[in-house]
Parts: sequence; C-alpha cells; structure tokens
Amino acid sequence: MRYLPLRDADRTAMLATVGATSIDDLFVDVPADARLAGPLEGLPLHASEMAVERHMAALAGKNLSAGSAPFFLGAGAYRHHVPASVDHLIQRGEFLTAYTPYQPEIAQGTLQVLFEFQTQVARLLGTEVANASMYDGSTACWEAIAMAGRITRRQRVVISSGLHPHYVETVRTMARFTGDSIESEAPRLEADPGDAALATRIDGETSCVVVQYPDIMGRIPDLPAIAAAAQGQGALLIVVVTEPVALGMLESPGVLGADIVVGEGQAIGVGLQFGGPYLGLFGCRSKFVRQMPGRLCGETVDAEGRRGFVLTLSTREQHIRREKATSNICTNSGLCALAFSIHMTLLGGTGLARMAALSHHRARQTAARLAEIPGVEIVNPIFFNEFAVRVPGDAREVVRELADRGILGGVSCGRLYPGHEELAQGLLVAATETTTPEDIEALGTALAEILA
Amino acid sequence: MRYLPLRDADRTAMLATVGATSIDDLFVDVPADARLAGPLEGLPLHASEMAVERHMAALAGKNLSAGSAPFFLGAGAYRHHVPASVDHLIQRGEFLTAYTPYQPEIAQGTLQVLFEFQTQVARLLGTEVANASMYDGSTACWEAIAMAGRITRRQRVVISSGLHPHYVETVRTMARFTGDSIESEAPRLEADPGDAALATRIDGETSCVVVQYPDIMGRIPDLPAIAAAAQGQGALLIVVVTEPVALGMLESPGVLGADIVVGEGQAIGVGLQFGGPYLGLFGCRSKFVRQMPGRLCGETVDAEGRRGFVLTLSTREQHIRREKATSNICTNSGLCALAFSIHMTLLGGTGLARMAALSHHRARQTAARLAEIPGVEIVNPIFFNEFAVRVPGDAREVVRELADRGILGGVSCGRLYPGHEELAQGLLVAATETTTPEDIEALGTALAEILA
Amino acid sequence: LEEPLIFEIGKVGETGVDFDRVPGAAAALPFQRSAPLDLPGLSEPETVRHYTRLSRQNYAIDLGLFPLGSCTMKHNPRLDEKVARMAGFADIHPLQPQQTVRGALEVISQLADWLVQLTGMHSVAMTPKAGAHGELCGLLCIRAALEARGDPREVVLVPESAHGTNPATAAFAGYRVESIPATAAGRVDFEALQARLGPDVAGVMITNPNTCGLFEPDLKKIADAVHAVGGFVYCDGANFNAIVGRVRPGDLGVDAMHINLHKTFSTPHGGGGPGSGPVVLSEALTPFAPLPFAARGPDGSVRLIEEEDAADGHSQAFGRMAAFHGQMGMFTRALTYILSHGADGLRQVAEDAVLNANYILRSLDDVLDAPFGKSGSCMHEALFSDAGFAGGLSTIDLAKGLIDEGYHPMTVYFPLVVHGAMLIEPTETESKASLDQFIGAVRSVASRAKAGDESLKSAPHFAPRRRLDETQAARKPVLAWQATGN
Amino acid sequence: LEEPLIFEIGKVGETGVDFDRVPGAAAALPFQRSAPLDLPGLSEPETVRHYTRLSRQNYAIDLGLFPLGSCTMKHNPRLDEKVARMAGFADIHPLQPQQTVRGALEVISQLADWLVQLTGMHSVAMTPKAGAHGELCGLLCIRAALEARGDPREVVLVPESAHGTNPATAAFAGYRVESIPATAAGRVDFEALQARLGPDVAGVMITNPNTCGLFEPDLKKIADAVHAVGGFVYCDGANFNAIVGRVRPGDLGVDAMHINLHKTFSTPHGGGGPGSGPVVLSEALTPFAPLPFAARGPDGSVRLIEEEDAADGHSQAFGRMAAFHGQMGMFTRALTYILSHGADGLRQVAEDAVLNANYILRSLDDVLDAPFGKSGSCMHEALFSDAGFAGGLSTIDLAKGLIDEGYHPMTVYFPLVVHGAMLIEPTETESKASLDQFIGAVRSVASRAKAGDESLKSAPHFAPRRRLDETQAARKPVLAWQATGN
Repeated sequence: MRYLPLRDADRTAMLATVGATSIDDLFVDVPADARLAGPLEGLPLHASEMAVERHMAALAGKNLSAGSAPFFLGAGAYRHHVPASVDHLIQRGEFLTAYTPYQPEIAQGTLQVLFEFQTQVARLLGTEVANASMYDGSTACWEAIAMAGRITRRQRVVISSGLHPHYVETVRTMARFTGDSIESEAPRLEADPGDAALATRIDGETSCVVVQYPDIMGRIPDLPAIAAAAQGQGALLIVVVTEPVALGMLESPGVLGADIVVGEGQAIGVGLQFGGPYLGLFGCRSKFVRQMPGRLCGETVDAEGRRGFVLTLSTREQHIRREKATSNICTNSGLCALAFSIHMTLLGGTGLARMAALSHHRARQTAARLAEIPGVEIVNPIFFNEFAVRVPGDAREVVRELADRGILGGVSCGRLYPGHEELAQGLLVAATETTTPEDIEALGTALAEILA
Repeated sequence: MRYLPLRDADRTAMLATVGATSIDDLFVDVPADARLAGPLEGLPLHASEMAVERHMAALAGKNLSAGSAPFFLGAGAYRHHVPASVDHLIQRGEFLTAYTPYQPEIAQGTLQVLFEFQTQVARLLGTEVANASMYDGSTACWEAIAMAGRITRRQRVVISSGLHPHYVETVRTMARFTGDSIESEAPRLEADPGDAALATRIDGETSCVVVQYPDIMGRIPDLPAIAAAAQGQGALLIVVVTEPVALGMLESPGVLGADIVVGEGQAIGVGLQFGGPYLGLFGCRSKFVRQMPGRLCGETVDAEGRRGFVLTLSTREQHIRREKATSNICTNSGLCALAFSIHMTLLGGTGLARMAALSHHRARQTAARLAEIPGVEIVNPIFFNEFAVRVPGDAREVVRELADRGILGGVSCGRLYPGHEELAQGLLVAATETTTPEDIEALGTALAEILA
Repeated sequence: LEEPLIFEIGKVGETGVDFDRVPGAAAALPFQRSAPLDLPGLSEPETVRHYTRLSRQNYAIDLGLFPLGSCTMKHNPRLDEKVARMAGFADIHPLQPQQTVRGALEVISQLADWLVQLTGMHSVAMTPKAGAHGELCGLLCIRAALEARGDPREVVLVPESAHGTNPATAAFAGYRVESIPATAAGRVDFEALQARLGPDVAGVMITNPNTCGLFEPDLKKIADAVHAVGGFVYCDGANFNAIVGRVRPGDLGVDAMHINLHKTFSTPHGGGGPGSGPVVLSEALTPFAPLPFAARGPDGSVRLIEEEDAADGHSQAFGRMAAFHGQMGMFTRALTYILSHGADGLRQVAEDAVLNANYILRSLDDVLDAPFGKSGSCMHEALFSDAGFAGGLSTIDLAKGLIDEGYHPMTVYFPLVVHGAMLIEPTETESKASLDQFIGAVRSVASRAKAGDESLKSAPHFAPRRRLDETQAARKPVLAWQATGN
Repeated sequence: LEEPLIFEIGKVGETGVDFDRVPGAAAALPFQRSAPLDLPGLSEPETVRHYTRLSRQNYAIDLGLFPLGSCTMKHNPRLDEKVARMAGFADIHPLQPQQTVRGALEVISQLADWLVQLTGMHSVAMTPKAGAHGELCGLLCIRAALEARGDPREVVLVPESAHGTNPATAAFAGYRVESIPATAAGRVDFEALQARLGPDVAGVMITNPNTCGLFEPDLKKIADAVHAVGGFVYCDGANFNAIVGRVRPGDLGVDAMHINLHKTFSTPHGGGGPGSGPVVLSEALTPFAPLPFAARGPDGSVRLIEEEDAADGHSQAFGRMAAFHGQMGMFTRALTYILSHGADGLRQVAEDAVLNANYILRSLDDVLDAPFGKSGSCMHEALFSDAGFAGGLSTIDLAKGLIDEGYHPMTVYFPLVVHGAMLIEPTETESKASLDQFIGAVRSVASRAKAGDESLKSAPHFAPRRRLDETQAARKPVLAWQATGN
C-alpha cells in the first residue's frame, strides 16, 4: 500500500505507546453491531498503480475528447487553448497541496495570487471589487440574487429569457426554499434578446434583474438600457457572463451599469473537464462589499511593515458568523482561480483581445459556412463566438448523427429546454481560436449530408 | 514572441545605454558578407503555441506507441512501469532548470540526489563506488575500456560475443582512433553463452574482458569463472548490464568478481524515448576511483560543520585537467539520474525484487506460449526477462508482419546483425511487469497465423 | 528578494501568448470595447518565475506534516493527477452527446457505487460542488421530503461543536437553527437533544466523528429518537476518514451525509478548493435527490438523467444544485484513489489515521491539556487546549511558534466548546518518524508556552512574513491593486 | 529542518510500489540473489516530500537570473516538456519497425533540416549525446577524412581560451594538443596560428563567439589558412545562441560544429544533463558521418540508415557514436522550440541575447574591470576581472556575495586567459527589469569587494549551506553512504 508509510513494526510500537492491545481498542465507542469485521465484501482489494492507471485509461478511451474531433460546443463551457505553463505551475506541490490560507505568514504565495486574481477579475468584469472565487457560474448567480435580496430587502427576481437554463434551474431550486419569487421564461429562436419586454417586467418590488451577456443564444443584450430600467425602480442589475473571453471584445458589464457581475471563469485556464470543477467569478460595487459571499483577500502589512496579504472581512463568513453568514460557502475554487489567473497573466488585456477577435472570426466563418446549407438558417447574425441556427427537424437528432460521424457539432436547444417544442429546431454553435478551417468545413459537409 | 520579454521600448532604451544606434552596431565584428540581412528565407516564421503543439501532436500520432500495442521489445531498452510521482518530481523547476552544481551552497538538492544516486548504483552494481552518471550504457562501456587501459597499461580488449552489437560498434569506433585492439565476434543462436571459449582468449596482454550480464540473447554468463580467468592474467573484468531490473533477481556483478561494472539505467525511471536520453551507470572498485571518468559527488562539511555535498575529484576532469583528463565528458545525464534515483527510492530492494520476479514470470509465460507454435524454438530456456527464439524464415519479415497486425513482437537478430545470415532466424523477445496475459496471447495467436 | 505583483512586473499592451492574425475587416458589435482591458501580459519566462517564486512562500503537504484538524491534509497521490489529465476526461464537454462520453458516465457510476457501499446508504447525489454545498443538498432533500408529506417544519438542531457551515447551511435552507449542548465528555448531550425534539424539528445535523475527534456513541439512539418524531438525521461527513471501511453511517440511522472527496478521498486542496461533496442518502430521501444523476440501465450501461428524462419517474427530484453534472475532475481523482486502496486499503486508512492521532494524543498529553484525553482514546484527531500556558500566552502563540519550527500549525480555536482549542489531525500518510519529529517540536514550543516565553508573542520570526495586521486589512479593505475601493 | 538521506528515512525490506503477486513456483536461475538488495523503499508520501524539500535547496532559472557565462541558462518553455511527453514520442522503442515510427523519424529529419539551414552547412550527425560527445564526433570525422586520403596527422591546435572539453576531446581522439595564444584584444592570434600551421596539423578547434564573449573576426581567414595546409576547422558551437539567425558558420569556412541543443535550443539542463550535441558538417566531412542517420528518400518519407544499409553507398561512415539513434527526447524539445520561434524569432533570440549582454557590460564597466570592454561591444556574454578588488578579495568572494543577494553567480575563473575572470551571460529571456535588479546587486557586491569588505570572505551567509570544504571532500572521498571506500 504505497500511500501508507506505517509499517507493522511501527504499528506495534505505537499501539504500545497508546496503551492499546489492538487497533480495535481505539474503536470501542462504535456500537458493536456497527463494527465491520473486515474489508467490505464484494469490493476489489488494493491494486497496483499500473493496474489502476490501465483501468482509468480504458474508461477515458471510451470518451470522444474534444481535441480529437471537430468541436463546436459552448452553452456555458468553452474550449480555449491553455498554455502548457499554466498546468505546469498549478501542479507545483506548494500550490496543489496547500490548504486555504488560514496562516498567512506561510501562505503568502496563495494569498498574493488571490489578490492578483481579484484585481484581474474586477477589471475584467468592470467592477470595483471581486472575491476570491465561487464554485461556478451557476451557484455564483444564485449567490448574487441572494445578496441582492439582502441589499434591497425585496424578494422578486426578474430573470431574462437569455439566462442559461441550468442557471435558471439552480436559482429556482434555491428559491424554492427561501421564498424568493423567480420570474423567467424560455427564450425564442429569434435575433431579438427581448430587452424591452424585460424592462417592462421590473417594478418597485423587484430585487434584481438577471441578464446574461452574451446570452444563451449568443445575442448581446442592451445592458445600459436594462440598468437604467432596473435602477429606476431601486432594483439591482445582475449580469451573468458565461464566456469571459467575450469581454476581450465587449465592454465590461460593470462599466455598462451592472451592480453585481458574476461569471463562469472556466474558459480561461481551467478547461472543459466534463463540467467541473469550474470557477465562479463574482464582482460588485465596493459599497456592497460587506454583503458579498465568499472569501476575500486583502492587502495589509506585517509586524515589520512589509506588504502582505490576508483573508479579510471574514465576519461575513460561516466560520465566524455561523447561521448569520452571507453564504455557507467554505471551500471554493482556489486551484481553478490560480489557473485562471496564470492564463490571464500570460494573456494580458491585449492577448485576451486577440483571443476574442480570433474566436469571433472563427465563429463568423462557421456561420457563413452553415448558411450555405439549404434549410439552415442563422437565427442571430450578431454574436460574439456562439450563435443559434435553425435546422429542419429536431436538432437533438442532428447532433447525434453528427456524433456518429465523429463531429461534435453543437448543443441542441432540445437538450437544454426539454418539453419546449418551439425550440426543438434550435442548435447552438460555438467556435474559438481552437477551431480550424478544416473543422468548419467538416461540420459544413457533414451537416449538409445529414440534411440532404 | 512569448519567450522573449524585451519590448521595443526596452530595446531602444538599452541601445541608448550601450551607446549603439542599432542592433547591427553590436555585430560589427562579423564580416560584412557573412551577415544575414533578415530571417533565413524558405523557413517558417514564429508560430503560436497551439499551432506548434498541433504540428508535433500530428507527428507523434504517426508513431505506434508501446503502450498502445502488445509490446515485446528489449535488446537494450526496456519498458517498465514508472510511477507517476517520478515524472511529477523531475518536472519541478528547481531540478529541471538548474545547472550542473558548480556552486554547492545553492545546489544541495541536486548534489544530495547525486550522492544518493551513487550509493544506489553502487549497491545495485555491487561495486564500492559509482559515479554521477554517463551518457548511456554504450558510451559508459567504452569509457570503462579506456579506463582499464589506463589502469593496466595494456591495449588488448576481449569482448564476449554476448555484448550488445551497438555497444560493440561504439567501442570499435572509438578504438579505431586510439589504437586499442578489439576482439569480438557475433553470437550464435544457442543456449551456451560461450564462457569457456571466452576464457581461452584471455592472455597476459589483455587489458580487459567485457561481458554482458544477462547477454544480448538473454543468457546468463558465469561471471565468477570469467573473473578468475581474467584476473589470473592481470586483466580486468568489465561487466555490462543493459537491463538493471535483472539485478533485482540476479546477484550483483561486483559481488561476482567484476572490477568495473557499467550499465544502461534507462529501464528504471527513464522510459523508452526512442533511444535517448538514456543513463549510463558506472561503478568500480574504490582503488580505481582516480582513474574513473565522469563527475563524482562527495560528502563534506560546510563552514559551520553541517553535512553537505560537493562535486569532487574534479582534477580528473576536463575543465581542470584539459587534455590530460580521464574523459572529455562534461554534461552527463543529471535529470535521468534523478528519475532513476526517485524510481529506485520508491522501489527499494524489495520492490526491485518484485518487479524482477514479475517480469521474469511474464517472460516465462511468453516463452511457454510461443513454444506451443509449430516451428518456433526457444533457443535459451534459462533467461531473466528476454530470450531468443528461432523462427522459420527471416525474423525481420516476421517482425514486420506482426507490426502490420498492430503487434510489436520483438527485435530481430537480422536488424542487430546485418549480414549475419546464420542469425537471420533469431528473434529476441522481452517481457516485463507491463506485459499482460492478453498481450501474450495476442502475440502467440498472431505469430501462429503468420507462420501457418 | 520580494516578489512584486504582476501589475508591477508587466506592462499593459503586451502579451505572453501568440495568436494568428485575424484577416479581413474588423468586427462591428454593439458595446464593442475601444481599447484592450488594462491588464498586463507577461512573457512566459516572467510568468513561470513569478508563480514559482510565489509558490515557495507557501507551506504544503509536500513540504511537511500539515496537522489541520478536520481538514484531513493527507498525501495527494500523483497518479490521481495524471489520470485527471487524460484527454478522455479533461477534454470533454459536459453537453456532448451521451454516446460520446460513455467512459465519463461510467466513472461517475463506479464512484457512486463505491460511495454507497462504503457508507451503507441507498443512493448518492453526485453534483454538489463542495462539502458545504453537499450539506445544502442534504438539507434540501430533507426539506423536499417533509414538504412532500405536507409537513413543513421550522427548526434544525445543531450541536455547539459543529462546523460553521452547518448552521449557515441550515439558515440558507430556510430553517431556524437551535444549538444542542455538549456533555463534559465532548459528545452531544442526548438528554438535552431528546428534550428538544418535537414536531417542529425538521432534523439534526451531527458530525461523526465529531469535531472534538470523538465518535458519537449515541448516534443510533439519537437517530431513532429523531426518526420517532418524524425528523431526519444529517451527518456531516467531514471526518469520514476516521471510519471509512470500519463503520457505515447507514448502519447508524443516518439519512444524509456529504463526503468531502478532498478529505477522505484525497483530491488536492489546491490552496482552497475545488472540493466536491457528493451526498449519500437513505431510502427515504432518495426520491428527492437533485438532477442530474447517473443511472445504470438494465443493460449495464450508464445514462445521465437530466431535466428531459425527469418526468419519467423522477418527478420528485427537488431540482438542480448547479449547472452541468458535478466535479468530474474530482471524481476521476477520487475513483483512482479508491481503486488504488481497495476495500482493504481504505480500512487501513482509517486504522492508521486513528492510530496516528492516538499516538500524538498520548505523546503530548503530559505537556498539553487534553480536555477529553483522560476519558479514553480519540478517533483521527487529537484535541488539546491552552490551559496552563503562562505569561498571557495562548493557542495562537503556540501555533505561530510552531511555524518557526518548520510546521504548519494545527486548527486553532475550534471547536468552540473548548477554550483555546488546538485540534491536531496527522492523517494516515505520516510515518512514525515524521510524527516523532513533530511531537518533539510541539513539546518544545509547549514547554516555552508554559514557561511564559515572551518571544512566542512575536513569532513567527523565520517565516516569509511576520504576523500580519488583520485589523488594518478589515478596517479599510484593499481588495484589488490600485483600486482601493470606497 | 535538515533533510536526511533516503537511507536514513526508509527501511530496507519495505517498498513504495505495489506489484501483483507472482503465482506458482519460484524461479531457479544461476546466480540468483538470496535476499533483496539492501536499498530502502519509501512510500510515495515520503518520496514526494523528500525530493520536494531537496529541490528547494537548488537555485534554478525558474527562480531567477542564472548568469553562467557560456552555459546559456535561458528559459525552458513548458510546451517543449509537454510535447516530449506525448506517448507517440516518449513511449516508443528505438528498435521498433520503421513503419511504426514514421513520425519520430520525421522529427529527426525536420530538426536536421533546420540545423543545416541555420548553420549553412551540408549535413548533420544527430547522434552525439552532448556537446563534448559532438566535439568527439567532429574530430573523428576529421580524422576519418584524413585517413581516407592517406594523410593521418598528429596535432590539433586549440586556443588558450577554449573550454576544457576541446583539448580533452582532441586527446581522446588520439591527437597531440598544442595551444594557440590570444591577442590583447581577446581573440585568437592569427599570426601565431598561421606560423604553426603545417602538414602535421589535422585541424584547429575554435570557439566562436569565443569564450571571452567576442566574435572572432578572422575566422574566415583562419579557415582559409587551415584549409590551405590540408587541415580542417572545428568550431565549438557552445555560443551559437549569440549568432543564430544572423551568421551561418558555414559561410565562415567551418568544417564541423556541434550544437548544444540545451544551450541554443533551450532543452532543460536538468542539474547537469542530458544534453544533445548534433554536429553539422561541411561537404568534405559529410561522407564520414557516423551511423545511424535519418535520410529523406525521393518520396519524401524519412528512413533511418543503420548498419544494415551502410554498405549501400555509406561505406565511409566512421562507425557508431553510441547505441540507438541519439537523444530523441531532446530532439522533440528542440524542434518544438525552433518551430515556436521560427526563422524570425531565432534571429531575435540572438539580437536580444547580445543586447542584454552589452547592457550588462556597459552598466557595470565603471565598477568592474572589463578587460576587453574598452575595445568595443561584446556578443552574448560580458567578461570582467577582479582587478581592483581590495583586502585580498577575489572573484570567488564576489561570486559568493552574489548568492547572498539572491543570485546564482556568473562563471568564474574562466576563461583562463583573464585573471579572476567573471563571465556573465544573461540570455535573451531576461527582461530589462530583471537585468536592472541584477546589475544593482552586482554593483553593490563589487563596491564591497573594492572596499575590501571582510564579510565577503565568509559569504554566503544566507544560503542553505555556508562555504563547503572541498579539500576534505577530495582528500578522503566519501562517495556513497556508509560505504566510505578505500
């Protein structure tokens, strides 16, 4: 057992020190009938590293990895190229095997990273402050709504139809137990993101308006207009960003009037990983900082006056405030935040802009190719790197047939919105700088064949 | 250009400091007609990380990796399972990007590793001392012969027919320029390693006898007998080990009478890598230490009396002795030595014995399966993890046909000994703990088909 | 050399990543940015050096014993990291057609099987993102079950010694939290608990082994009492490492328990996450488990049940805890860890973890006050207090003194039920030699604390930083570089 | 905490690697070992911690500027490491059938093409294992060429300032070494060289840029003179980093030159190797290149020419430098590096390397004696001496003082032609800010050295170790643990 350094001779000597005759003596508090006499039956025993690696590699081999196929999926998770140095650095034992920096004197590495991360995120989102990460975009979205409730002391939440349906579901789940009223509806397969209709739903009881930017269909909502409508009623504007690379090209939501901006940071540094772990980004106006959930890292000085960093404002948090905490979040996404921060450090604003421009360019090329196919209609001609197309028939079936041809062609609206027949023809197609002209042609050819 | 931190503004400022008007001013010593005016023509310009990674991945994809096929090659390079922690640790920047430890105060990490490595190698080879590594087994073999010449002041080298033919070729090449006489012949496809015949070739002018253990056919020579014969004539016995895992099961050569033991360490920790970088092991009696080639790390104390390590006995080396050095070797295989040492640290003597026992077991299973095939003859029934078989017809052709079926079935003697028709039917087959019963059956089935 | 911030190293306008040029006309989008974001881009050499240097200011398991009680800082096997990076796991999209991710679904299913069997429960909800998220999932299952029978309740009982996440979670789930006192022996006071039970109590949240490092011998009795009044038992599984393979919480009447994969199953902590908190459930709570979940069909293959299938027989699922399907990257690591240990190895894990903790308890109880040490053995962590320190010194001073000895301190001032608590969890991946060295260091600092050694007040002296001014940090928070806020 | 040796941590008889049990009867082999080797086996946690801790006692490029002259300690891109670990490169056997390693052969061929074009030579021998091995390869080609024309010669001329490997290699190749003096300007004395040339001279070995960091402007003239007497010119390519993309040695009359892939093409040094030393050759030497080599056929595919094919038109190949085909792991890294930079980037490498060195030369020549600095610019490294140090202080004291400033020292006491030489090579991967900080540190220590600051004598004070007793180490060598030898 290669991970257990105690040897039998050690165990014997230690039991003697402890004054026990056997290990069973140490489990006396366990009721006799609940003590297992030996290893659980029917389960395999320990295995060599080689055997385990082979087993897991065989399972991995049953999946079609994105890098080995023309790949056009998005809908809240994006495949960008992550420089090799990112993964190299996050594997340093001093980052990988450290705990939450509760002892700042010997955790300045993690703490300085978090301070830099907070700064990067705040600038990216256009907010004054940002926290040290949340689990992911969807839970960050709920935390933002809960925070808006604490600030406005209202419970009516207006949600744009363009918000990712998993986010809506997550919010609905939480609200079911807190009494918040959640108003949302499914989107339509059309170019208009519905900003005007959204604005009319805001009233004096509205706690917040939640808008995704770009939205699930890839449309770009008019944030300044919505911000004005919300703030006119004393409601907060929460903006959700699921593709942060878009902010390399589009103005930051905070600059356009958002009060709270949350995001899914996975696209930068983290990778796809079948949906997790991901990285929740969370920024807001600094006047709301004491209502924020999650950890915050702040600058201070040590006893010799040297700059240093600590976790701060922990009186908001569960380990101090217990049931009065702003959130129950404890462990967050530290290592993902590190990966994000390193990738962003390499990119800088200029690199992010170039990555965004190239992603946009590939998406436009993809749309142009698909538009050539008879029966295919580009729903929203204005988009960043993801757009909706209408195909003849059920898009779920089209996606499956593309997969049979080894092409990962997009996300069907049918999968995201089961039961919404009016969306069944919708297919969301995303591209990034990793998309090649050959990929685009392969998708175009295969789709044309399937629809022929 | 992601690896170059200077920016144009920096360059301008620095040129001003230097007092140059342009970078060309700094290349004035280059004759005008040898100055290239711009980037070489016809070659590609710089490329993104993603593009380069794809290019290289495409090349890698054109190779059939050992892990993706039933695999039975040996002949001086062996595929053993290397624990994941080995590669993790050697990638730490402090190991990976350090130089030769010329400043010991800030290189104790590398130096202590080398000291531990030397100790591990000395115990493995059964010698009193070992150096801090050579390029590989074949060059270490030549260095041992050269060292024997310095010690005995004789020039006649007797080489066993069981020495790897690439090693023989390497030695012949070097000897061609030094005047040593090299006596060797090709092996025979038979069970007898030819120890008795070898002993008769030793005389009073013999500098050294070179014997591989186990030999190229997998046979196990009688080292004590050869040692007695050599030492009786004042010659040194040099033993070459190309599969160090064998020493988990077989007695160490130094214990059996060898004066100098060299080896290829690749099998432990380093991996196949298409032949390099590999790791030369070099041990000998301590009385010969000042005639040894290569770096040596020694224990000492610092100014406060604490234990520490330094490179020592460097008066043997080229950077001090120049043309009187014991060798011209400078850079060696530091990182491979680290990998070897970490793997050996995990294994210990007990793990090495188990790895050896399992490798031997798999090889015996393989031999038993192949013996079932009509027309196939096991040449040497006593072996560690590699053995020779005689197939009907040219084994080179058999190897190619196996490869057509996706099986890497062994090394043909025809490839190792071109022009030796008497060996053309020989096929060397190796197994290790990575060989599975399924691999063995696949080889057996395919070979039976091919020979049917 | 002090390491500057990236904003002090790099220049805005530069980048360390090369991209192909975009040909053709520039894009025209609404709200298009006029200039790149004002973030510096560093070259790869600068970046690698910055983070390498920063990393060296951290303490980590890879550097030494990390005795944070309840955090289970054990060795993280490198095979797990290697496996998680296989393209077939790391590079697949959560919404790929299920036909292209059969192996991934199999991983989730195999891990789920192990978790159910190791805990003796009925099912497991895999999606929660961390322990606290799992707590929330469990409480929401309880709430959904109560609502389904038309019996909403208001109160959740939580022991004084609980992690702060327990009351925070209960409050977040809409419950009123009431505290249960502890006995002098550091256990839940069963009499007090029983007295409080009634039809308004939705459930209790109990940590077992508890945060004093002790097994709750009355857990089954408590569970029976809670069930008798129609409530449910939530068990905080943070300390499952102490009993895995030796006790199944399901046998003790637990209805829901989260498992911190980064504790018991050794996925790396990474400086504060990511975690993963699957929740095992009793039969009574199973129908309410959140979407999505992986289900093995009659043919043995695994399918993911999402919203589109929920209508067919899964209509009581209470909803979704988060987007997509959970912490896949942690699942691959945890399954790799579990398969490496096997049923026998996991049992050995618990035994060695408990043995190591008791060895520390008995090797230090002559120099440190062990509030519950006299009454018997502990489980996987040893609890001490600062009783007997002189000169105004307290737990924090011993902790900081340990830093100068080359160690990360233990958990301090928790659990709250012990004054100046020090909770030491060595884990099973420390050797006896390592424990002996640590014990020596603690003994040395403890002696100084009992002698009132003034120099401990200003410790650490040899760390990258001296004590940091946390008050200043909180009074006028500086949370971003040059953007001083307020 | 001091890190013990593995032999002091682990116990013999234990192991940290799990293996399946071998069923059946034990083997019976001649000379079978009766007991396992007496080496301890450590568990993975102990192993990871041991090596992690040890690593932290090293200085490395990843931690800071590493100004070792002539060693070219530049940033090692992480992409190169990733590529080298692709299974298609890392996990292939050197003797696999060629049909299964087409991609590997393509790598060798593509890299060879680049090396030939960048140097303006005719061919390249890829197999040498390191720079010194490449030198040997080059000299053996020269020797083979001379022997082929029936004109064996005895002498190789080597400048005083050459690396020690040059004379050692020439001696190993069976030549008598004679030294060529340097001029006051730090270059080869052409007059003296020409005077020595004659029919006994097999060739000269010249380093260009030379070890004083200066370009040899007379190289073409020297080559012409050597060729005129029937000799050959070997160029030590250790400093190719300074001129890559700006000058092709082939244009200057060079017949053979090794290229240290770990210098110019940034494969990692790894604490002392592995290196890789391909040797580019002129047309005259090409027929004698050693086996094996990769050759592109008329159809564009690459084939490996080994012994079996050598008879067909490659009969003059002088033999084999080593087993198998060279340092594949270094080839993949170097090709990745070259493709990343491209023809334009490599040229920029040379320019930035030279600019950085001149910046250091001019920023320090007021506090340190620059023996050749007055006469003009340098190439990629700046040479200083300890002239002017007071109080008996010399180069070593400045070097050790730099350690306390957080830097690895420069190359010291080399080249031998300068008293108390200090050779600083910053490389192109340092930023201006990094250079400025380093310059500040050197200025500070240099001022102390000129002021005779006694404390430098005992520097370093803040490193993991103080100065080590090298005399004791050499007088009674202890080369293995507990096996004290002799």
